[in-house]
Amino acid sequence: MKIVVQSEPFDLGAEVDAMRAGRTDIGAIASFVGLARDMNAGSGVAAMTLEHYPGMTEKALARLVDDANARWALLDITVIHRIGRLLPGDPIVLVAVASPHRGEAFAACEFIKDFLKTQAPFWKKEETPEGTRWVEARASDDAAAARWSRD
Amino acid sequence: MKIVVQSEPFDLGAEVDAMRAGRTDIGAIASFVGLARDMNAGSGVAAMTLEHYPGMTEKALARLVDDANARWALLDITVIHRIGRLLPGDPIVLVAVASPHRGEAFAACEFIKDFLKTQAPFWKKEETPEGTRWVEARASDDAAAARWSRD
Amino acid sequence: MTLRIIYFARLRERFGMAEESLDFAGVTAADLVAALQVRGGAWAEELAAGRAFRVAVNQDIVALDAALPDGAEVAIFPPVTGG
Amino acid sequence: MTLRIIYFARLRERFGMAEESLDFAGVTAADLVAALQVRGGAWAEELAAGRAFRVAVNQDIVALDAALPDGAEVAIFPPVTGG
Repeated sequence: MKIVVQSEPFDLGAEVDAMRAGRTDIGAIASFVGLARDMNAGSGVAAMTLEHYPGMTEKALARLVDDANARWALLDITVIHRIGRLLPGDPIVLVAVASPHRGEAFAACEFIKDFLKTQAPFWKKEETPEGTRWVEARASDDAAAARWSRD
Repeated sequence: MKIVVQSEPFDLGAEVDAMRAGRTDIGAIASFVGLARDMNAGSGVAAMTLEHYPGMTEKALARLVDDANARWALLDITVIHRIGRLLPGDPIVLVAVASPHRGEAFAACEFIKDFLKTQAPFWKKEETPEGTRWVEARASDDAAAARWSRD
Repeated sequence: MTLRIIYFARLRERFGMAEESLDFAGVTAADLVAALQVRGGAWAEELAAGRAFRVAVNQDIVALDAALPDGAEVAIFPPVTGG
Repeated sequence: MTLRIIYFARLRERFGMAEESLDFAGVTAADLVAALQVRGGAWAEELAAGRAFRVAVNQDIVALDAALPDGAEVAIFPPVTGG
Protein backbone atom coordinates (compact mmCIF):
# COMPACT_ATOMS: atom_id res chain seq x y z
CA MET A 1 0.00 0.00 0.00
CA LYS A 2 1.29 3.45 -0.88
CA ILE A 3 -0.37 6.72 0.03
CA VAL A 4 1.33 9.98 -0.85
CA VAL A 5 0.40 13.67 -0.89
CA GLN A 6 2.91 15.62 -2.95
CA SER A 7 3.31 18.72 -5.12
CA GLU A 8 5.47 16.93 -7.71
CA PRO A 9 3.96 15.16 -10.74
CA PHE A 10 3.55 11.39 -10.57
CA ASP A 11 4.31 8.74 -13.18
CA LEU A 12 1.40 6.34 -13.78
CA GLY A 13 3.53 3.85 -15.71
CA ALA A 14 6.22 3.74 -13.02
CA GLU A 15 3.65 3.35 -10.23
CA VAL A 16 1.86 0.47 -11.94
CA ASP A 17 5.16 -1.18 -12.88
CA ALA A 18 6.22 -0.97 -9.22
CA MET A 19 2.98 -2.69 -8.16
CA ARG A 20 3.49 -5.64 -10.45
CA ALA A 21 7.30 -5.95 -10.22
CA GLY A 22 8.32 -9.51 -9.38
CA ARG A 23 4.74 -10.69 -8.87
CA THR A 24 2.81 -13.31 -10.78
CA ASP A 25 -0.40 -13.35 -8.71
CA ILE A 26 -1.94 -10.12 -10.05
CA GLY A 27 -4.65 -10.64 -12.66
CA ALA A 28 -5.76 -7.02 -13.03
CA ILE A 29 -4.69 -3.50 -12.24
CA ALA A 30 -7.40 -0.86 -12.54
CA SER A 31 -6.26 2.73 -12.37
CA PHE A 32 -7.63 6.22 -12.50
CA VAL A 33 -5.94 9.52 -13.22
CA GLY A 34 -7.82 12.76 -12.57
CA LEU A 35 -6.58 15.78 -14.51
CA ALA A 36 -7.00 19.54 -14.27
CA ARG A 37 -9.33 20.79 -17.01
CA ASP A 38 -9.35 24.15 -18.78
CA MET A 39 -13.08 24.51 -18.12
CA ASN A 40 -15.38 24.15 -15.12
CA ALA A 41 -18.92 25.32 -14.39
CA GLY A 42 -19.00 27.35 -17.58
CA SER A 43 -15.78 29.31 -17.06
CA GLY A 44 -12.30 28.98 -18.47
CA VAL A 45 -9.82 27.87 -15.81
CA ALA A 46 -6.26 29.18 -16.21
CA ALA A 47 -4.90 27.37 -13.17
CA MET A 48 -5.98 25.82 -9.89
CA THR A 49 -4.47 25.56 -6.44
CA LEU A 50 -5.08 22.55 -4.24
CA GLU A 51 -5.08 23.11 -0.48
CA HIS A 52 -5.24 20.24 2.01
CA TYR A 53 -5.29 19.47 5.73
CA PRO A 54 -1.89 17.94 6.50
CA GLY A 55 -2.21 14.95 8.81
CA MET A 56 -5.93 14.45 8.34
CA THR A 57 -5.47 13.95 4.61
CA GLU A 58 -3.14 11.00 5.07
CA LYS A 59 -5.40 9.61 7.80
CA ALA A 60 -8.52 9.87 5.62
CA LEU A 61 -6.77 8.25 2.65
CA ALA A 62 -5.41 5.44 4.85
CA ARG A 63 -8.90 4.75 6.15
CA LEU A 64 -10.26 4.65 2.60
CA VAL A 65 -7.59 2.15 1.61
CA ASP A 66 -8.36 0.04 4.70
CA ASP A 67 -12.07 0.09 3.83
CA ALA A 68 -11.35 -1.04 0.28
CA ASN A 69 -9.12 -3.87 1.57
CA ALA A 70 -11.88 -4.97 3.93
CA ARG A 71 -14.46 -5.12 1.14
CA TRP A 72 -12.48 -6.79 -1.65
CA ALA A 73 -9.63 -9.30 -2.09
CA LEU A 74 -6.91 -6.88 -3.18
CA LEU A 75 -3.16 -7.27 -3.57
CA ASP A 76 -1.97 -3.65 -3.61
CA ILE A 77 -3.24 -0.07 -3.70
CA THR A 78 -1.49 3.17 -4.62
CA VAL A 79 -3.05 6.58 -4.02
CA ILE A 80 -1.16 9.77 -4.92
CA HIS A 81 -2.80 13.20 -4.63
CA ARG A 82 -1.08 16.39 -5.65
CA ILE A 83 -1.31 19.76 -3.89
CA GLY A 84 -0.26 23.28 -4.85
CA ARG A 85 -0.77 25.14 -8.12
CA LEU A 86 -1.64 23.06 -11.19
CA LEU A 87 -2.26 24.00 -14.82
CA PRO A 88 -4.89 22.56 -17.18
CA GLY A 89 -3.72 19.17 -18.39
CA ASP A 90 -1.77 18.46 -15.21
CA PRO A 91 -2.56 15.18 -13.44
CA ILE A 92 -4.09 15.74 -9.98
CA VAL A 93 -4.73 12.31 -8.53
CA LEU A 94 -3.79 8.70 -9.17
CA VAL A 95 -5.60 5.65 -7.79
CA ALA A 96 -4.34 2.20 -8.81
CA VAL A 97 -5.61 -1.12 -7.46
CA ALA A 98 -4.13 -4.57 -8.07
CA SER A 99 -6.22 -7.71 -7.54
CA PRO A 100 -6.24 -11.33 -8.65
CA HIS A 101 -9.47 -10.56 -10.56
CA ARG A 102 -10.62 -7.66 -12.71
CA GLY A 103 -14.02 -7.13 -11.09
CA GLU A 104 -12.53 -6.45 -7.66
CA ALA A 105 -9.80 -4.18 -9.03
CA PHE A 106 -12.33 -2.03 -10.83
CA ALA A 107 -14.82 -1.84 -7.99
CA ALA A 108 -12.17 -0.93 -5.42
CA CYS A 109 -10.59 1.71 -7.67
CA GLU A 110 -13.93 3.39 -8.26
CA PHE A 111 -14.82 3.11 -4.56
CA ILE A 112 -11.62 4.87 -3.52
CA LYS A 113 -12.03 7.55 -6.17
CA ASP A 114 -15.64 8.23 -5.13
CA PHE A 115 -14.89 8.51 -1.42
CA LEU A 116 -11.76 10.51 -1.99
CA LYS A 117 -14.01 13.15 -3.60
CA THR A 118 -16.18 13.41 -0.50
CA GLN A 119 -13.98 12.32 2.44
CA ALA A 120 -10.43 13.50 1.88
CA PRO A 121 -9.76 17.10 2.97
CA PHE A 122 -8.63 18.73 -0.27
CA TRP A 123 -10.04 21.97 -1.66
CA LYS A 124 -9.61 23.44 -5.13
CA LYS A 125 -9.39 27.14 -5.92
CA GLU A 126 -9.65 28.12 -9.56
CA GLU A 127 -8.27 31.10 -11.44
CA THR A 128 -10.87 32.22 -14.00
CA PRO A 129 -11.32 35.35 -16.14
CA GLU A 130 -13.90 36.45 -13.50
CA GLY A 131 -11.34 36.10 -10.70
CA THR A 132 -10.40 33.32 -8.31
CA ARG A 133 -13.08 31.11 -6.80
CA TRP A 134 -13.30 28.10 -4.53
CA VAL A 135 -14.83 25.09 -6.25
CA GLU A 136 -18.17 24.13 -4.72
CA ALA A 137 -18.84 20.53 -3.72
CA ARG A 138 -21.35 18.84 -6.01
CA ALA A 139 -24.36 16.81 -4.98
CA SER A 140 -23.43 14.30 -7.70
CA ASP A 141 -20.21 13.52 -5.79
CA ASP A 142 -22.18 12.70 -2.65
CA ALA A 143 -24.50 10.54 -4.73
CA ALA A 144 -21.54 8.68 -6.26
CA ALA A 145 -20.18 7.89 -2.80
CA ALA A 146 -23.61 6.99 -1.38
CA ARG A 147 -24.13 4.16 -3.87
CA TRP A 148 -21.46 2.13 -2.03
CA SER A 149 -23.37 2.11 1.26
CA ARG A 150 -24.35 -1.31 2.52
CA ASP A 151 -27.82 -1.39 3.99
CA MET B 1 -8.97 6.01 -30.97
CA LYS B 2 -6.28 3.36 -31.08
CA ILE B 3 -6.87 -0.37 -31.44
CA VAL B 4 -3.91 -2.70 -31.74
CA VAL B 5 -3.31 -6.46 -31.62
CA GLN B 6 0.37 -7.18 -31.11
CA SER B 7 2.78 -9.72 -29.67
CA GLU B 8 5.08 -7.05 -28.18
CA PRO B 9 4.61 -5.68 -24.65
CA PHE B 10 2.84 -2.34 -24.27
CA ASP B 11 3.69 0.63 -22.06
CA LEU B 12 0.74 1.87 -19.98
CA GLY B 13 2.44 5.14 -19.02
CA ALA B 14 3.37 5.95 -22.62
CA GLU B 15 -0.12 5.14 -23.89
CA VAL B 16 -1.84 7.32 -21.29
CA ASP B 17 0.67 10.13 -21.83
CA ALA B 18 -0.06 9.98 -25.56
CA MET B 19 -3.79 10.31 -24.87
CA ARG B 20 -3.39 13.48 -22.83
CA ALA B 21 -0.50 15.10 -24.74
CA GLY B 22 -1.34 18.70 -25.63
CA ARG B 23 -4.93 18.44 -24.33
CA THR B 24 -6.57 20.35 -21.52
CA ASP B 25 -10.12 19.04 -21.89
CA ILE B 26 -9.61 15.62 -20.28
CA GLY B 27 -10.82 15.34 -16.69
CA ALA B 28 -10.26 11.64 -16.18
CA ILE B 29 -8.47 8.67 -17.67
CA ALA B 30 -9.59 5.27 -16.42
CA SER B 31 -7.43 2.34 -17.41
CA PHE B 32 -7.24 -1.38 -16.98
CA VAL B 33 -4.35 -3.78 -17.43
CA GLY B 34 -5.03 -7.51 -17.45
CA LEU B 35 -2.05 -9.71 -16.55
CA ALA B 36 -1.16 -13.37 -16.92
CA ARG B 37 -1.36 -15.12 -13.54
CA ASP B 38 0.63 -18.09 -12.28
CA MET B 39 -2.56 -19.84 -11.22
CA ASN B 40 -5.94 -20.58 -12.80
CA ALA B 41 -8.73 -23.00 -11.96
CA GLY B 42 -6.61 -24.63 -9.27
CA SER B 43 -3.52 -25.34 -11.35
CA GLY B 44 -0.16 -23.66 -11.66
CA VAL B 45 0.26 -22.00 -15.04
CA ALA B 46 3.80 -21.89 -16.43
CA ALA B 47 2.86 -19.97 -19.57
CA MET B 48 -0.08 -19.23 -21.84
CA THR B 49 -0.50 -18.75 -25.56
CA LEU B 50 -3.09 -16.38 -26.97
CA GLU B 51 -4.58 -17.23 -30.34
CA HIS B 52 -6.86 -14.85 -32.23
CA TYR B 53 -8.88 -14.49 -35.44
CA PRO B 54 -7.00 -11.89 -37.52
CA GLY B 55 -9.39 -9.45 -39.13
CA MET B 56 -12.40 -10.28 -37.01
CA THR B 57 -10.50 -9.32 -33.85
CA GLU B 58 -9.88 -5.77 -35.04
CA LYS B 59 -13.45 -5.53 -36.31
CA ALA B 60 -14.91 -6.71 -33.00
CA LEU B 61 -12.73 -4.32 -31.01
CA ALA B 62 -13.62 -1.40 -33.31
CA ARG B 63 -17.32 -2.14 -32.81
CA LEU B 64 -16.83 -2.24 -29.04
CA VAL B 65 -15.10 1.15 -29.14
CA ASP B 66 -17.90 2.54 -31.33
CA ASP B 67 -20.51 1.23 -28.89
CA ALA B 68 -18.72 2.88 -25.96
CA ASN B 69 -18.50 6.18 -27.85
CA ALA B 70 -22.22 6.01 -28.60
CA ARG B 71 -23.11 5.47 -24.94
CA TRP B 72 -20.82 7.98 -23.21
CA ALA B 73 -19.20 11.35 -23.89
CA LEU B 74 -15.62 10.19 -24.38
CA LEU B 75 -12.52 11.92 -25.71
CA ASP B 76 -10.24 9.01 -26.54
CA ILE B 77 -9.94 5.25 -26.21
CA THR B 78 -6.94 2.94 -26.49
CA VAL B 79 -7.24 -0.84 -26.62
CA ILE B 80 -4.16 -3.04 -26.97
CA HIS B 81 -4.38 -6.83 -26.80
CA ARG B 82 -1.37 -9.09 -26.98
CA ILE B 83 -1.17 -12.45 -28.74
CA GLY B 84 1.39 -15.24 -28.68
CA ARG B 85 3.13 -16.86 -25.74
CA LEU B 86 3.08 -14.98 -22.42
CA LEU B 87 4.54 -15.75 -19.02
CA PRO B 88 2.98 -15.17 -15.58
CA GLY B 89 3.26 -11.47 -14.73
CA ASP B 90 3.15 -10.40 -18.38
CA PRO B 91 0.52 -7.80 -19.28
CA ILE B 92 -2.11 -9.20 -21.70
CA VAL B 93 -4.52 -6.36 -22.38
CA LEU B 94 -4.75 -2.61 -21.91
CA VAL B 95 -7.94 -0.55 -22.03
CA ALA B 96 -7.69 3.20 -21.39
CA VAL B 97 -10.54 5.70 -21.70
CA ALA B 98 -10.31 9.50 -21.52
CA SER B 99 -13.37 11.60 -20.76
CA PRO B 100 -14.19 15.07 -19.44
CA HIS B 101 -15.68 13.37 -16.36
CA ARG B 102 -14.58 10.45 -14.19
CA GLY B 103 -17.90 8.58 -14.15
CA GLU B 104 -17.99 8.18 -17.93
CA ALA B 105 -14.33 7.20 -18.14
CA PHE B 106 -14.80 4.44 -15.59
CA ALA B 107 -18.05 3.11 -16.99
CA ALA B 108 -16.73 2.99 -20.56
CA CYS B 109 -13.48 1.31 -19.51
CA GLU B 110 -15.33 -1.41 -17.63
CA PHE B 111 -17.85 -1.81 -20.47
CA ILE B 112 -15.07 -2.37 -23.01
CA LYS B 113 -13.24 -4.76 -20.71
CA ASP B 114 -16.41 -6.80 -20.04
CA PHE B 115 -17.38 -7.12 -23.72
CA LEU B 116 -13.85 -7.80 -24.81
CA LYS B 117 -14.02 -10.92 -22.61
CA THR B 118 -17.11 -12.22 -24.41
CA GLN B 119 -17.04 -10.67 -27.91
CA ALA B 120 -13.46 -10.43 -29.14
CA PRO B 121 -12.14 -13.65 -30.74
CA PHE B 122 -9.16 -14.46 -28.53
CA TRP B 123 -8.49 -17.85 -26.96
CA LYS B 124 -6.05 -18.77 -24.21
CA LYS B 125 -4.17 -22.03 -23.96
CA GLU B 126 -2.38 -22.71 -20.68
CA GLU B 127 0.68 -24.79 -19.92
CA THR B 128 0.16 -26.55 -16.57
CA PRO B 129 1.87 -29.44 -14.77
CA GLU B 130 -1.03 -31.62 -16.04
CA GLY B 131 -0.35 -30.61 -19.65
CA THR B 132 -1.67 -27.90 -21.94
CA ARG B 133 -5.34 -26.98 -21.85
CA TRP B 134 -7.64 -24.46 -23.49
CA VAL B 135 -9.19 -22.08 -21.00
CA GLU B 136 -12.95 -22.53 -20.76
CA ALA B 137 -15.25 -19.52 -21.01
CA ARG B 138 -16.84 -18.64 -17.69
CA ALA B 139 -20.50 -17.94 -17.02
CA SER B 140 -19.38 -15.03 -14.82
CA ASP B 141 -17.92 -13.31 -17.89
CA ASP B 142 -21.25 -13.55 -19.71
CA ALA B 143 -22.97 -12.19 -16.60
CA ALA B 144 -20.55 -9.26 -16.42
CA ALA B 145 -21.29 -8.34 -20.03
CA ALA B 146 -25.04 -8.87 -19.65
CA ARG B 147 -25.33 -6.21 -16.93
CA TRP B 148 -24.74 -3.54 -19.60
CA SER B 149 -27.81 -4.51 -21.62
CA ARG B 150 -30.41 -1.79 -21.96
CA ASP B 151 -33.93 -3.11 -21.62
CA MET C 1 -22.18 -22.59 -53.04
CA THR C 2 -18.57 -22.57 -51.99
CA LEU C 3 -17.60 -21.62 -48.46
CA ARG C 4 -14.25 -20.98 -46.82
CA ILE C 5 -14.47 -22.46 -43.33
CA ILE C 6 -11.94 -21.68 -40.60
CA TYR C 7 -11.53 -23.21 -37.16
CA PHE C 8 -9.88 -21.81 -34.06
CA ALA C 9 -8.43 -22.90 -30.75
CA ARG C 10 -9.70 -26.23 -29.38
CA LEU C 11 -11.83 -26.89 -32.48
CA ARG C 12 -8.87 -26.34 -34.80
CA GLU C 13 -6.88 -28.87 -32.80
CA ARG C 14 -9.65 -31.44 -32.49
CA PHE C 15 -10.60 -31.24 -36.20
CA GLY C 16 -6.96 -31.38 -37.21
CA MET C 17 -7.32 -28.48 -39.63
CA ALA C 18 -7.22 -24.68 -39.55
CA GLU C 19 -9.35 -24.15 -42.64
CA GLU C 20 -10.99 -25.80 -45.59
CA SER C 21 -12.93 -24.94 -48.73
CA LEU C 22 -16.33 -26.64 -48.88
CA ASP C 23 -19.01 -27.10 -51.53
CA PHE C 24 -22.20 -26.65 -49.60
CA ALA C 25 -25.75 -27.40 -50.67
CA GLY C 26 -27.61 -26.08 -47.60
CA VAL C 27 -28.89 -22.64 -46.67
CA THR C 28 -28.21 -21.75 -43.03
CA ALA C 29 -25.38 -21.98 -40.51
CA ALA C 30 -27.36 -24.77 -38.84
CA ASP C 31 -27.36 -26.71 -42.14
CA LEU C 32 -23.58 -26.33 -42.33
CA VAL C 33 -23.13 -27.52 -38.76
CA ALA C 34 -25.32 -30.54 -39.52
CA ALA C 35 -23.24 -31.32 -42.62
CA LEU C 36 -20.03 -31.19 -40.57
CA GLN C 37 -21.47 -33.34 -37.75
CA VAL C 38 -22.09 -36.13 -40.26
CA ARG C 39 -18.31 -36.54 -40.51
CA GLY C 40 -18.49 -38.21 -37.09
CA GLY C 41 -15.67 -38.40 -34.52
CA ALA C 42 -14.55 -35.03 -33.18
CA TRP C 43 -16.93 -33.28 -35.58
CA ALA C 44 -19.97 -35.06 -34.18
CA GLU C 45 -18.77 -34.53 -30.62
CA GLU C 46 -17.76 -30.89 -30.73
CA LEU C 47 -20.73 -29.72 -32.79
CA ALA C 48 -23.39 -31.76 -30.97
CA ALA C 49 -26.50 -30.00 -29.75
CA GLY C 50 -25.82 -28.36 -26.39
CA ARG C 51 -22.08 -27.92 -26.99
CA ALA C 52 -20.90 -24.33 -26.74
CA PHE C 53 -19.46 -23.08 -30.02
CA ARG C 54 -19.85 -19.90 -32.05
CA VAL C 55 -20.34 -19.34 -35.76
CA ALA C 56 -19.15 -16.13 -37.46
CA VAL C 57 -20.04 -15.27 -41.05
CA ASN C 58 -17.72 -12.80 -42.73
CA GLN C 59 -16.33 -11.98 -39.28
CA ASP C 60 -19.62 -11.28 -37.51
CA ILE C 61 -21.02 -13.75 -35.00
CA VAL C 62 -24.40 -15.02 -36.22
CA ALA C 63 -27.25 -17.15 -34.90
CA LEU C 64 -27.55 -20.69 -36.29
CA ASP C 65 -30.56 -19.76 -38.41
CA ALA C 66 -28.56 -17.16 -40.36
CA ALA C 67 -28.38 -17.75 -44.13
CA LEU C 68 -24.89 -18.24 -45.57
CA PRO C 69 -24.01 -16.11 -48.62
CA ASP C 70 -22.05 -17.76 -51.45
CA GLY C 71 -18.31 -17.32 -51.00
CA ALA C 72 -18.69 -16.54 -47.29
CA GLU C 73 -15.87 -16.87 -44.78
CA VAL C 74 -17.44 -18.98 -42.05
CA ALA C 75 -15.57 -19.36 -38.76
CA ILE C 76 -16.44 -21.92 -36.10
CA PHE C 77 -14.82 -21.55 -32.71
CA PRO C 78 -15.26 -22.07 -28.95
CA PRO C 79 -16.56 -19.25 -26.71
CA VAL C 80 -13.82 -16.63 -26.50
CA THR C 81 -11.46 -16.38 -23.53
CA GLY C 82 -9.28 -13.34 -24.10
CA GLY C 83 -9.00 -10.16 -22.06
CA MET D 1 -11.13 23.90 28.08
CA THR D 2 -8.64 25.07 25.49
CA LEU D 3 -9.09 24.19 21.83
CA ARG D 4 -6.86 24.63 18.82
CA ILE D 5 -9.16 25.62 15.96
CA ILE D 6 -8.05 25.55 12.33
CA TYR D 7 -9.84 26.79 9.23
CA PHE D 8 -9.38 25.80 5.61
CA ALA D 9 -10.11 27.03 2.11
CA ARG D 10 -12.96 29.54 1.78
CA LEU D 11 -13.52 29.66 5.55
CA ARG D 12 -9.86 30.45 6.21
CA GLU D 13 -10.06 33.32 3.75
CA ARG D 14 -13.39 34.67 4.95
CA PHE D 15 -12.44 34.49 8.64
CA GLY D 16 -9.05 36.05 7.90
CA MET D 17 -7.20 33.45 9.95
CA ALA D 18 -5.78 29.95 9.50
CA GLU D 19 -5.92 28.97 13.15
CA GLU D 20 -6.51 30.19 16.67
CA SER D 21 -6.37 28.99 20.25
CA LEU D 22 -9.69 29.36 22.08
CA ASP D 23 -10.83 29.07 25.69
CA PHE D 24 -14.15 27.31 25.40
CA ALA D 25 -16.85 26.82 28.04
CA GLY D 26 -19.27 24.65 26.03
CA VAL D 27 -19.49 20.89 25.47
CA THR D 28 -20.26 19.98 21.86
CA ALA D 29 -19.17 20.98 18.37
CA ALA D 30 -22.55 22.72 18.02
CA ASP D 31 -21.76 24.82 21.13
CA LEU D 32 -18.45 25.85 19.55
CA VAL D 33 -20.13 26.79 16.27
CA ALA D 34 -22.68 28.88 18.20
CA ALA D 35 -19.86 30.63 20.08
CA LEU D 36 -18.13 31.48 16.79
CA GLN D 37 -21.35 32.70 15.14
CA VAL D 38 -21.73 35.30 17.88
CA ARG D 39 -18.68 37.05 16.41
CA GLY D 40 -21.00 38.26 13.60
CA GLY D 41 -19.93 39.17 10.05
CA ALA D 42 -18.39 36.32 8.06
CA TRP D 43 -18.62 34.07 11.15
CA ALA D 44 -22.37 34.49 11.42
CA GLU D 45 -22.82 34.08 7.67
CA GLU D 46 -20.61 31.08 7.02
CA LEU D 47 -21.67 29.12 10.10
CA ALA D 48 -25.41 29.89 9.86
CA ALA D 49 -27.88 27.01 10.06
CA GLY D 50 -28.24 25.42 6.63
CA ARG D 51 -24.75 26.43 5.43
CA ALA D 52 -22.61 23.49 4.34
CA PHE D 53 -19.50 23.15 6.49
CA ARG D 54 -17.75 20.27 8.17
CA VAL D 55 -16.25 19.88 11.63
CA ALA D 56 -13.36 17.50 12.33
CA VAL D 57 -12.15 16.71 15.84
CA ASN D 58 -8.60 15.42 16.07
CA GLN D 59 -8.73 14.83 12.30
CA ASP D 60 -11.96 12.84 12.19
CA ILE D 61 -15.14 14.38 10.80
CA VAL D 62 -17.81 14.45 13.51
CA ALA D 63 -21.50 15.30 13.83
CA LEU D 64 -22.37 18.59 15.49
CA ASP D 65 -23.55 16.85 18.66
CA ALA D 66 -20.09 15.35 19.27
CA ALA D 67 -18.46 16.32 22.56
CA LEU D 68 -15.13 18.15 22.30
CA PRO D 69 -12.28 16.78 24.42
CA ASP D 70 -10.00 19.26 26.18
CA GLY D 71 -7.01 20.20 24.06
CA ALA D 72 -8.69 18.97 20.87
CA GLU D 73 -7.64 20.04 17.40
CA VAL D 74 -10.91 21.19 15.87
CA ALA D 75 -11.01 21.93 12.14
CA ILE D 76 -13.85 23.73 10.41
CA PHE D 77 -13.92 23.65 6.63
CA PRO D 78 -16.16 23.64 3.53
CA PRO D 79 -17.23 20.35 1.90
CA VAL D 80 -14.15 18.88 0.25
CA THR D 81 -13.48 19.22 -3.48
CA GLY D 82 -10.32 17.23 -4.24
CA GLY D 83 -9.88 14.20 -6.41
